[in-house]
Amino acid sequence: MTDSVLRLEGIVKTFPGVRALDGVSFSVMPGEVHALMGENGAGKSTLMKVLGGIYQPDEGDIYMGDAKAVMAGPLEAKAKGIVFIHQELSLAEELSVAENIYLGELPRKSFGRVDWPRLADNTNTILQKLNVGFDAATRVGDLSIANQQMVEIARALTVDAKAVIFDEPTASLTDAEKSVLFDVIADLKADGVGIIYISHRMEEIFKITDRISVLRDGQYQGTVNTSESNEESVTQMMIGRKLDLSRNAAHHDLGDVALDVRGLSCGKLYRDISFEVRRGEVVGFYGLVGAGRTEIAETLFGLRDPSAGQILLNGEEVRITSPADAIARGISLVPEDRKGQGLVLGMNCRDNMTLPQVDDLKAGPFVAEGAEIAIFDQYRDRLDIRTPGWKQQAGNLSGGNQQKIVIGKWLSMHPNVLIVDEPTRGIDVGSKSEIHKLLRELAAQGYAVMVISSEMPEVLHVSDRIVAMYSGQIMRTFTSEEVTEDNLIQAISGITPGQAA
Amino acid sequence: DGHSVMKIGITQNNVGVDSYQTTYEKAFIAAAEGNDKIESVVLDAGGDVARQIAQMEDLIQQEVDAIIIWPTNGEAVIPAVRKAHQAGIPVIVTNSNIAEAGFDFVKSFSGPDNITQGARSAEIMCDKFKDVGIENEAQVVHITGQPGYTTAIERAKGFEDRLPEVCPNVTIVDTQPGDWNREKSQQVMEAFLVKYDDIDGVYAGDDNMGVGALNAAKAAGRDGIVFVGATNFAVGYEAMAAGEYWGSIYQSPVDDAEAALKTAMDVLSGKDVPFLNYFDTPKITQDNMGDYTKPVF
Amino acid sequence: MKPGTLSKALKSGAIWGFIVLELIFFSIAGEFLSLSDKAFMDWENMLLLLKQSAPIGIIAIGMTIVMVNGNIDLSVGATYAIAAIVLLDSMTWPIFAGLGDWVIPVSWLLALAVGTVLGAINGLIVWKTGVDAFIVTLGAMLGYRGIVFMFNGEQPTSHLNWTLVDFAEAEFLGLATASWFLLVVTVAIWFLMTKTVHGRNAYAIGDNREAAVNAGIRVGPHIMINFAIIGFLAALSAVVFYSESGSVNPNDGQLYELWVITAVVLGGTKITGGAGSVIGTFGGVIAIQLLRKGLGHIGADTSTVNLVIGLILIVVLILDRQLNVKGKEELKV
Amino acid sequence: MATVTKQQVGNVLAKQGILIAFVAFMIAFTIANPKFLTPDNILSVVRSSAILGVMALGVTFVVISGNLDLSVGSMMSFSTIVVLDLHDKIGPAMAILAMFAMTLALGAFIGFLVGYLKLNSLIVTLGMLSAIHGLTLTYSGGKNMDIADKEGTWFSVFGQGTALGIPVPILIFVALAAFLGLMLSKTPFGRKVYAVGGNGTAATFSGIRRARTVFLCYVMSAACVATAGLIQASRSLGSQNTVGQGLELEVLAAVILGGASLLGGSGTIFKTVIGVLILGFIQNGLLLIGLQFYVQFIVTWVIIILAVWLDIAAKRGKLWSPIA
Ligand SMILES: Nc1ncnc2c1ncn2[C@@H]1O[C@H](COP(=O)(O)OP(=O)(O)OP(=O)(O)O)[C@@H](O)[C@H]1O
Ligand SMILES: Nc1ncnc2c1ncn2[C@@H]1O[C@H](COP(=O)(O)OP(=O)(O)OP(=O)(O)O)[C@@H](O)[C@H]1O
Ligand SMILES: [Mg+2]
Ligand SMILES: [Mg+2]
Repeated sequence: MTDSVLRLEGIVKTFPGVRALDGVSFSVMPGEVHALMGENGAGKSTLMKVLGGIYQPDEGDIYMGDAKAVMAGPLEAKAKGIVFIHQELSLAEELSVAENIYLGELPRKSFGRVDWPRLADNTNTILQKLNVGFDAATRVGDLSIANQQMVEIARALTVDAKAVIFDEPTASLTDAEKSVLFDVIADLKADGVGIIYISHRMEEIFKITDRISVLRDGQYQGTVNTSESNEESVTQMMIGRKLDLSRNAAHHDLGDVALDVRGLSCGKLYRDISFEVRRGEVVGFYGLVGAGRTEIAETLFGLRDPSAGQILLNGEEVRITSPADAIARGISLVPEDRKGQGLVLGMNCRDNMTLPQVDDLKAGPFVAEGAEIAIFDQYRDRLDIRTPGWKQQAGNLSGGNQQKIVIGKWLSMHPNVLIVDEPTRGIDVGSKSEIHKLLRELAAQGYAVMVISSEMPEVLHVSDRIVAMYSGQIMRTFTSEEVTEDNLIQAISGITPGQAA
Repeated sequence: DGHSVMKIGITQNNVGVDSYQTTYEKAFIAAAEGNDKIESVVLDAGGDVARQIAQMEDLIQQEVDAIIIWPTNGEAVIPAVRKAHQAGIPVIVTNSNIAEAGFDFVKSFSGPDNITQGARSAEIMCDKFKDVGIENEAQVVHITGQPGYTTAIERAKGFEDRLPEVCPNVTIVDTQPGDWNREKSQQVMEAFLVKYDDIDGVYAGDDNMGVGALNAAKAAGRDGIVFVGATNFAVGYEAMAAGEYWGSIYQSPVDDAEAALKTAMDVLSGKDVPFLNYFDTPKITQDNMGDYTKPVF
Repeated sequence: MKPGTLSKALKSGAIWGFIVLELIFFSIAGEFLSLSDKAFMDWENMLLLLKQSAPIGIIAIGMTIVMVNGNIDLSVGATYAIAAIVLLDSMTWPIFAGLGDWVIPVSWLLALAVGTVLGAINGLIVWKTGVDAFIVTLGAMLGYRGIVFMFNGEQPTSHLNWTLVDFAEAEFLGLATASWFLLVVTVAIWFLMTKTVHGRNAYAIGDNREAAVNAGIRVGPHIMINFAIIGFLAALSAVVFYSESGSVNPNDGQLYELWVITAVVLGGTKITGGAGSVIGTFGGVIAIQLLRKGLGHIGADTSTVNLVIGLILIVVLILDRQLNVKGKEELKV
Repeated sequence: MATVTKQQVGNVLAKQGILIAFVAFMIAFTIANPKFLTPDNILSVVRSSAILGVMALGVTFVVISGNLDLSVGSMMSFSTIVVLDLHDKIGPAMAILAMFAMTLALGAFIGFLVGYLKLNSLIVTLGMLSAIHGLTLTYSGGKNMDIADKEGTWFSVFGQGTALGIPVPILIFVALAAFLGLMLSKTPFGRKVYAVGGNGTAATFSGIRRARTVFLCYVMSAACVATAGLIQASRSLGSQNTVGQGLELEVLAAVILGGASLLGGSGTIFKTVIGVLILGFIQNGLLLIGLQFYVQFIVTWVIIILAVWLDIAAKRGKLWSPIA
């Protein structure tokens, strides 16, 4: 296989207590989109970081073409033509879009000056290709997460890349942006660039990739041609067993209205929002980036003050002034940004999980550590969290397992109203269906559940009713019987039913 | 020259760092306010030469009639003093003098003679050693003021030059700074006591530090040590009265402040003033302390 | 105008607004409280203010780039003192005896070189050991001060060279030598930070170090260069100041780090790095010098000055925060 | 099971690096001067470290919560002066109460500014460093404060007394360290302090009242400062306005030596105590060897950097930083 752009042989990487990569070998051909798949914590990101020069492998070699390549650091990897789009955003928020896209390689003039006109030109060319709604001078911190992700993606287009690594690029993108991304990938492919594509979304994998390599527990499981494979077999390779993907949304009786929102507004963020969630019901919120769903959730959790409207819990009007207040009223929020809002990365997994109830878990004046460990164990098993033990720092877990810690944290609060914002972002197929099952189960147990998601299959799969939002307003509410992909897409694009008809 | 009211500006070294300087400031303000011929601008350099030079410039710019300066550094302020001199404003130096290179630009110095003070402390200590008959074997430790302060340097020099002249067989076994600070000095003394089994005398750059050292000795149960300080503070005076502390140098910040103000007034009213205007800082020991009132600071 | 431009302008203008307030306050209060016949807002007085801002100002400009870079330097006061000693002492070294007044530029260069090296040592330690800059420079604040004392015991180091003093006291186009240095340094570092690749990378590193590393920016050398720059500027500040005063106490420069950091933060630089501007810092320096001068002008005594300066710092911070509140819609975290 | 792997050794080093460094210094000093390790000297060092130590305990909370406190030195001067002044006016018991109340009020003020108004703690406490110094000078009129009857007051017990043969300041320090150590590591409040310092936003999203937590840390720090002021006042029964000046940086150095990160979220009381002792013994050891004071400065510099460096090097498993 001397014509490969990139070849890995026997890569081993260990962390204290974890053998993250255990002799992984595979290769990427020019003009190929190569999917890398595996459960959360299988070692995908670690492998890519080895490729990108961020980690040094304990054993094994990397070849580019025929030559052995040592990636002593990110700089060297980049110099060799490897571009790495990270799973977690890697941006300088205070700087402009242009400066971020060309981070580390700003065009120069004499005396080390930045060539601003050239920078702006180059950036605008790329942004046009990406068809985004912001310009080169925008401060990155002012962009939504999705747009920030687009800035990351734009970096792939700045250099003469030999290989581009996308680590879950679509986790926070909606369909429109995704299709732009796929166009970009097609262009790169046409230029003979080798592409490694990591994602947990099967439909994407089968849409754009040529071959699929699978990792399980740090070990290489094999490579298959995408065209000769299917979801089921790939899943089996990943998790070592068959997965039951049947919809588990058996109807059950709905209880009283748990949450009733009437005419809620919050400045320019959203206007006149009314909906209700009953006990036993899962209500999905679907919309484009910036539709204002997250802000509604934050308001219900006491993190924003509404400018108008009422919130009723169990029929009683309430003013929720802080998250502590919300928690006391039985509301839980699994936030959108797990690193920034969900976890204290330097804290161990157990302490993270019990943080909201630490005041209630007491033995005398002290925290009852035994009870904490029991809670941790329970949710580790239930959510299949992969970690060497509760003492592991949350920051050392893989992205998906971090997300599971956050979910466990809020499930263990046994809320009346559970709000989950992008609950399966970065979660592997197996766990994802577990979480979907869990959400249904919770509803069946009488929880009122709000699911905010940008993944249509997810919303369709778990919801009893779906609220479609566009630009801060509710366009339409569907029941699971009447909803179709088409009318949902129309609703979130701002086309009212009347116009659509 | 037709002035009915004299505007006198003063820039002090570092008020608030010890009660001597604070009492000086209070006394100066009181003296100036008690005299309706005087208006005063009182500034504090906070120990910072750059700020003091800026204050000199400010006073020149405000066109005061005379400037009193308590130098943060006897040499660094000379160019600023020259500026005042060139602007026709007489400059009086107070408390610690500026270097000789600047003498041409100042009218007078008013203050204590710190070298003499150091020398006198050496004499007090030596006399006491002779009294008890240990002048040929005594071992002395020396706790100095904040490193870098003119006063600290001059007193240390006076003491260390004079002691071998009067008591040639006494040895100074160790020197460490106590930063004008009682607690710091106590800590330094604690270490000395561990290190040296035989300490006969302690000289501290002021009484505050001297009393700190005394506290350390008392706590360690070591008596028979002769404590000598300088700038007699109230605590030192009391310790003397209690018979625990041998002697010090009597120096009143009130005298210091009033002498400076008076010198400035004399200069302005055209009187002849001597260039070096030392006010007296006598020895005070347990023997003669009755002649002096307890210091107010 | 883009949304947010106004609030941004207000935000970066906070320090200038504060300066105007100070001027108004001291002018009015000065009418009643000061015995000077001259008004506070006298042109000469303002020129003097600029000159007096130079020692702290030059260092503060350097601190801006270090803090934007995500670090801090607590050792600048000690570096300043060491550079001053080298400047004054080297003029008396026998090997330079034949140079006459040409010893002046030689000593200047020597002092600047020493400052640069001291800064670079801090930077190198931060880079190679990965110890936080706060700790490295807190240690250096002690260590460098120890070197100062080692040099001449507790004695001041002095050398009064009147040629040098005359140069330092000279005025050109109405501005004192020190003022010129302050202005030139401000412009030069402003240029460095806004126009050059090095400057922009400094922002990126301070903003998100991991992202900068991932993007292949050589973070270490940047850190070291920025520390070398602040070392150089601390030395330059000493060179400018001690050319005029001719003698350095071993204590000189103590607490400068605190004043400098205060000026930088008042000027709007983020303590955690990634944001800040040299022009803002310049405003911060002027604001502090105005405050000190103004309080002297109205005859406040030492305890009042301490009290007021402390409280004003806090008030400015509160005002700044009020200006930055995005409104009621803001996320309450 | 008896074989010790390299990794285990590494783990021990990483966890106890600072302790090992401490033992190394002690051995070195003892070789240089055998008097160093005498019980008398040890007691005397620990006793004089107690004041710094008590302050460092409180600052540990503040630092773990992600903030700084540069005002503790000034505040300590304030409480010392106040309690000494009031001692003769309203009696020792009332004086102590009043002093604690005033010092806590200052702490609460800072806590309010940093916690509730979310102002930057470095600048706020820098401002308070200056403001409290001014307040102390105004209060005392710049004069030293002394208790008139130095022999006849029970007030001296806190600084000069002994119980069970151990000086009271040491007992106070140890008791407080144990109490606060438990509070930090075992109680819900301690957990919240770590969470707030580790990631304030995530803590808020977990229902922790971040402002209140920060506020309480500053009040706690003020309580420690007041205790330190009490020991100080009682030890010397008289004081200058500047007694605590400069201590803020020593306190911070001790806390950092103990391995607390200035970014917040890490550090322990036990390690802070070790940090305090290291500083105390370095100072004392160098005095005993008879080195010039400026050598102390230089040695402290080297030791601070070495200790922190080795600590983090052990944690990351590499001596040199991975920064390119
Ligand atoms: N810095 C680290 N220290 C310790 N363990 C680590 C570190 N980084 C990763 N790991 C561990 O290595 C394993 C592989 O993690 P990695 O991030 O590569 O998983 P992944 O396949 O990308 O998962 P996901 O799909 O959830 O992103 C996990 O068990 C993780 O806990
Ligand atoms: N281009 C943009 N420039 C500035 N702010 C934007 C931009 N796009 C979105 N925002 C802001 O970001 C927020 C929307 O964030 P977000 O994308 O999380 O919305 P959402 O409806 O919760 O969608 P999702 O949950 O799918 O991400 C809104 O407050 C919006 O004002
Ligand atoms: Mg991953
Ligand atoms: Mg959202």
